[in-house]
Amino acid sequence: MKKIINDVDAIVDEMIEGIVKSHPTILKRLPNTTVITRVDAPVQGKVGLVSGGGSGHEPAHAGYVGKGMLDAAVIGEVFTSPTPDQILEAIKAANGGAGVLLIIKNYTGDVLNFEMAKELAELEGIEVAEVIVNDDVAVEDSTFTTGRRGIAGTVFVHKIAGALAENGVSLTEIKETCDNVIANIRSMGVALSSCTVPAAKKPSFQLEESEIEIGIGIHGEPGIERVAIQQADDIVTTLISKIQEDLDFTNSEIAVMINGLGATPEMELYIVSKKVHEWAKSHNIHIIQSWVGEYMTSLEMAGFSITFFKLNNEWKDLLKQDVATLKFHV
Amino acid sequence: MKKIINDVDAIVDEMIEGIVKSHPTILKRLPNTTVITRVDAPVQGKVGLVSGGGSGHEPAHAGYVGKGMLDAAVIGEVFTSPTPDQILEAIKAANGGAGVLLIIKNYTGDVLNFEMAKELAELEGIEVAEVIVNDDVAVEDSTFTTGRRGIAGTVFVHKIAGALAENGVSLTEIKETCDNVIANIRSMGVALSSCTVPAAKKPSFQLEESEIEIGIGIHGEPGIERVAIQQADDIVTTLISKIQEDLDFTNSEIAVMINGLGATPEMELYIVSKKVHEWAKSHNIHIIQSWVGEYMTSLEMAGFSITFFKLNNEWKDLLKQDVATLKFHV
Amino acid sequence: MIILTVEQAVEWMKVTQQKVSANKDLLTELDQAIGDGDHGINLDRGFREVVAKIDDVTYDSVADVLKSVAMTLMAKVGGASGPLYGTAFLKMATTMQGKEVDEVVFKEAVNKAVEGIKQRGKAAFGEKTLVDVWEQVANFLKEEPVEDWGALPEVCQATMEDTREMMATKGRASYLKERSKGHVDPGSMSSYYIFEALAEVRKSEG
Amino acid sequence: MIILTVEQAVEWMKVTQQKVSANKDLLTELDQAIGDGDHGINLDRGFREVVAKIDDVTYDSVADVLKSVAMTLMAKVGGASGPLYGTAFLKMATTMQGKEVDEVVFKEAVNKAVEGIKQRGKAAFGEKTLVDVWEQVANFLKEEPVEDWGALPEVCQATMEDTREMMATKGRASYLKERSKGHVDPGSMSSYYIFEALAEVRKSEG
Ligand SMILES: Nc1ncnc2c1ncn2[C@@H]1O[C@H](COP(=O)(O)OP(=O)(O)O)[C@@H](O)[C@H]1O
Ligand SMILES: Nc1ncnc2c1ncn2[C@@H]1O[C@H](COP(=O)(O)OP(=O)(O)O)[C@@H](O)[C@H]1O
Ligand SMILES: [Mg+2]
Ligand SMILES: [Mg+2]
Ligand SMILES: [Mg+2]
Ligand SMILES: [Mg+2]
Repeated sequence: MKKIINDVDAIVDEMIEGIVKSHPTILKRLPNTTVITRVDAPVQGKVGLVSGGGSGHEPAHAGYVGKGMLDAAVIGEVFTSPTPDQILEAIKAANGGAGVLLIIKNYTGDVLNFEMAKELAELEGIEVAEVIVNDDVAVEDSTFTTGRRGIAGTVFVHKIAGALAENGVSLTEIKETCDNVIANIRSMGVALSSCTVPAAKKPSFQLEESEIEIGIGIHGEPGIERVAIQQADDIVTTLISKIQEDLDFTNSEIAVMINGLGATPEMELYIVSKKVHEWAKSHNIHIIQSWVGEYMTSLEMAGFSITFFKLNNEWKDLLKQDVATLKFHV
Repeated sequence: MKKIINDVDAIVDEMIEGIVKSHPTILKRLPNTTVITRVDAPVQGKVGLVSGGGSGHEPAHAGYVGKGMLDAAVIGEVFTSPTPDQILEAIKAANGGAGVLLIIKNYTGDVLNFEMAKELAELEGIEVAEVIVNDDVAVEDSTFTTGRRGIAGTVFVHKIAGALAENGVSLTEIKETCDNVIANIRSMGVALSSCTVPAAKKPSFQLEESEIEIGIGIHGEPGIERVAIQQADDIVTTLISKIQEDLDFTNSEIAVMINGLGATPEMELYIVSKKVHEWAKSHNIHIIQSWVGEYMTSLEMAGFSITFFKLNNEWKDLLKQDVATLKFHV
Repeated sequence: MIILTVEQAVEWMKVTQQKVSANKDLLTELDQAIGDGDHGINLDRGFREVVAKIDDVTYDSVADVLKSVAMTLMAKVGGASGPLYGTAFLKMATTMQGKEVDEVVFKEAVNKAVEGIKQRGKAAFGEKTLVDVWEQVANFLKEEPVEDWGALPEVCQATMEDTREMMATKGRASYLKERSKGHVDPGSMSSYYIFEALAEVRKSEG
Repeated sequence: MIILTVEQAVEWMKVTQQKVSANKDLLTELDQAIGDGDHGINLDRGFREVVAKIDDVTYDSVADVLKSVAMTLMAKVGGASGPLYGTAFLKMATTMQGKEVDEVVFKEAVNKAVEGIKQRGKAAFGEKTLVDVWEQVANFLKEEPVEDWGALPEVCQATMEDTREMMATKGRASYLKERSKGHVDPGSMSSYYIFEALAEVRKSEG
């Protein structure tokens, strides 16, 4: 494991320092926390938006903080949900008097810590709502299980919520729209190689030279099955077919995200994107806008995920609305 | 070698198709070429800007095509300069009657092919000028050698030239400013791992589990020396010291680029950026703006490069001027 | 009869920390097999902070010790296990509040802890989580007189071993479905260390 | 006496293509050692196109064949070697224009090719590039009567071997400085195949 780090225990702290030193006109750090906010947070009268999770998924989530998107990102240890005290600080810093929405990815750890923070914030008189993103169709959605995971589709939820908040929409309405948005987003990923949590010193899992893992989670959680490496077009077809099986996108206008997991060259992401566009066309699915790049990574994992987001006219406009973050652009 | 590809001979073609299918409002492909241009190229009366090189460096160069930056990118085979006929097509497509500037990176192949294309274009009556970027201080600059290579600093040249062209500045003046800009840019990189040219099937070079290559080129050309992996701060100090030795940045205002080579997590790039900012501060170098991310990659190589660009007031404004490309944002 | 003094409670946490730190890599490896490979790292960080904290303070009651433990775990562990262990120790502390810790109080405290974890995690016995060990401990304490509590580690170990062949239905391991079988649950393993530490502390000082 | 017919020129390119394709991986490996690992890939692509092209057309003169070769290499190879080989064949074609290829014409063509390459690449003999082989060939042709040209492959091979211990001062290998020693220059190796193919074609038909 070769990593460009200093002290393994200081990685998150040094990364946060690096981010705010690099972009002081957009972002600031709340002193003595692992929270990054807009420089101008809290924005009075605007609903505050807080997201976050373990680190190792950069540019998520600090890359999505800024006008038109998030007010604060809470950053946990690598692949580990942040703690309620930190999330509470983020909520307080994001609260401009109109309440705060927590955008949570559906992992037990994230849900537990964010919900505890929500309770603490409510005790302090802040109105807090939450939405839980669960776009990963690799995992079965059942009331007997933890349910589908939240992966790259979360970025679209940030964008829609951010645009609504900027437009002065109320907390209740934003939450309602986001729940509806989440119901229209589906994703699935594939890994070609593993990744190494710095403190763990060895790779999270092993893949043979010719194996890939279909349905990987963004922390290297296993997916649906291991198969032999295939042609790009076949891998893409497997992923989208599963997405389409879960939610029918036929005759819809959609936004697409082809998200690199860390080590996959952009060249390959565009080969994927070509097939996605061809497949969509032949299935009468209309791609309105595409994002291709690294949006929600898993350290240095090779692989990618595909996200489909079924749009209505309102959401189409919100997606295109101006935004001033480091890593999401329209 | 696991790659997300279909036919190894069709990689570049499929990538180009993927790019233009994904971003049809910004980019288009010249039919039967490996050239990508702005959708509205040629812009009448504006100096046309053409850059390019081998592929495998994405988002360079198609990611920098758009209003305020390049008019056309010519895309070669992986790590192989494009050919004069393709470059000629790009020149023709970029020419809005005010002449065309070629922004070339200093590699024998790139220089030969672009200069041949320049001659061909001149035969067709198009006024063409060229600038050659040579920011890589890992290579000695000597009249007896090929001279320093062009690496990530090239992106800043695109930006300044793009802003000038958008402002209606003439070809001669843009060339002159760019030559001056190039004289004020220095970069150096380090590799933690190799990369595999898809058609070559095996890695371009080998690094031991604990080795890094200081001064790597963006095609995996060797650098200055192989050393044992060190703390991030020490690697950074090595690179910037060499940069500073080559050109004194003390008391200057500068722009910085921390460029990931492909597989290095953004987390690590920001740990690097933290040190760069601290070092600059302690050396009385004023960082005005920072770019941290993947700008000029080497397929799935792990590592990064640091670029310093010494600014004057004019260039500061040009850097910040609006731009509408996929991957460069201000 | 007091079965846990303030000094013992402090010692309990120190021994737990030693066991967790000594087995950090093992816990992480278990979590790599069926989770995301951070459980040992998380708990090592958490219990080091716990010890650093309680070393600095003088406590009046076991409840105060455990409340401090709960707050520290909650603030320093993160992930799923942070809030769950935080809840467990907080519930114990609340139950012990204003009381000396005798057999009855301790049993009740563990019962409340189990309730708390199950409510937070929405997990039941047999879902291959740390709930399995905690609920088994509660059952054992209910049935056995305090003189026999020395057998606690064996009971925990057996339960932890039982998780190996289970299919996980909660937590990150549940994504693996059938493939989660064949691996011990990391949270059950760390819970075993906690109760093993408790037994050792009570034995050495009792 | 005609020493190269149109048929021989076509055959020359076909044999070259076979040699380059058969040694594609070797050429690429040499380039991985001191360059960027694409030389075999580049030339394999280029000469396949050359053969595809000349197979389709009937040519009136050797000059026309070589001009077509030059244009195809220029348009399909890329990198440093594309323009350099393109230039070499273009210069030969220009020199042969309107002439039959006898000993004098051929010598002059190679001389012009060497001049062209050196001018384009700004390289001289002994800088560990394909110039070394081409210039050595020119010298050899100048000194030896056409009857002895069968020794051409050995001459090229020796020159190519000489590049092994040189330090590169031009092209990508120059970045390696001292470390470029110990590896044969890939461009010299491919040039050797070109002249080996020429010798074979002349022998088999001569
Ligand atoms: N819903 C749940 N209820 C009870 N325990 C759980 C639940 N989810 C996970 N756990 C426990 O937490 C352990 C994992 O902890 P840890 O690795 O620190 O957190 P994370 O899964 O967030 O990375 C599991 O081994 C399991 O024992
Ligand atoms: N300036 C030069 N003059 C002559 N030959 C050169 C020069 N630079 C490179 N070469 C030749 O080109 C070969 C490399 O070709 P190739 O790998 O196809 O191109 P690139 O170096 O652009 O990847 C070298 O082995 C060398 O023989
Ligand atoms: Mg975790
Ligand atoms: Mg090349
Ligand atoms: Mg875990
Ligand atoms: Mg090469």
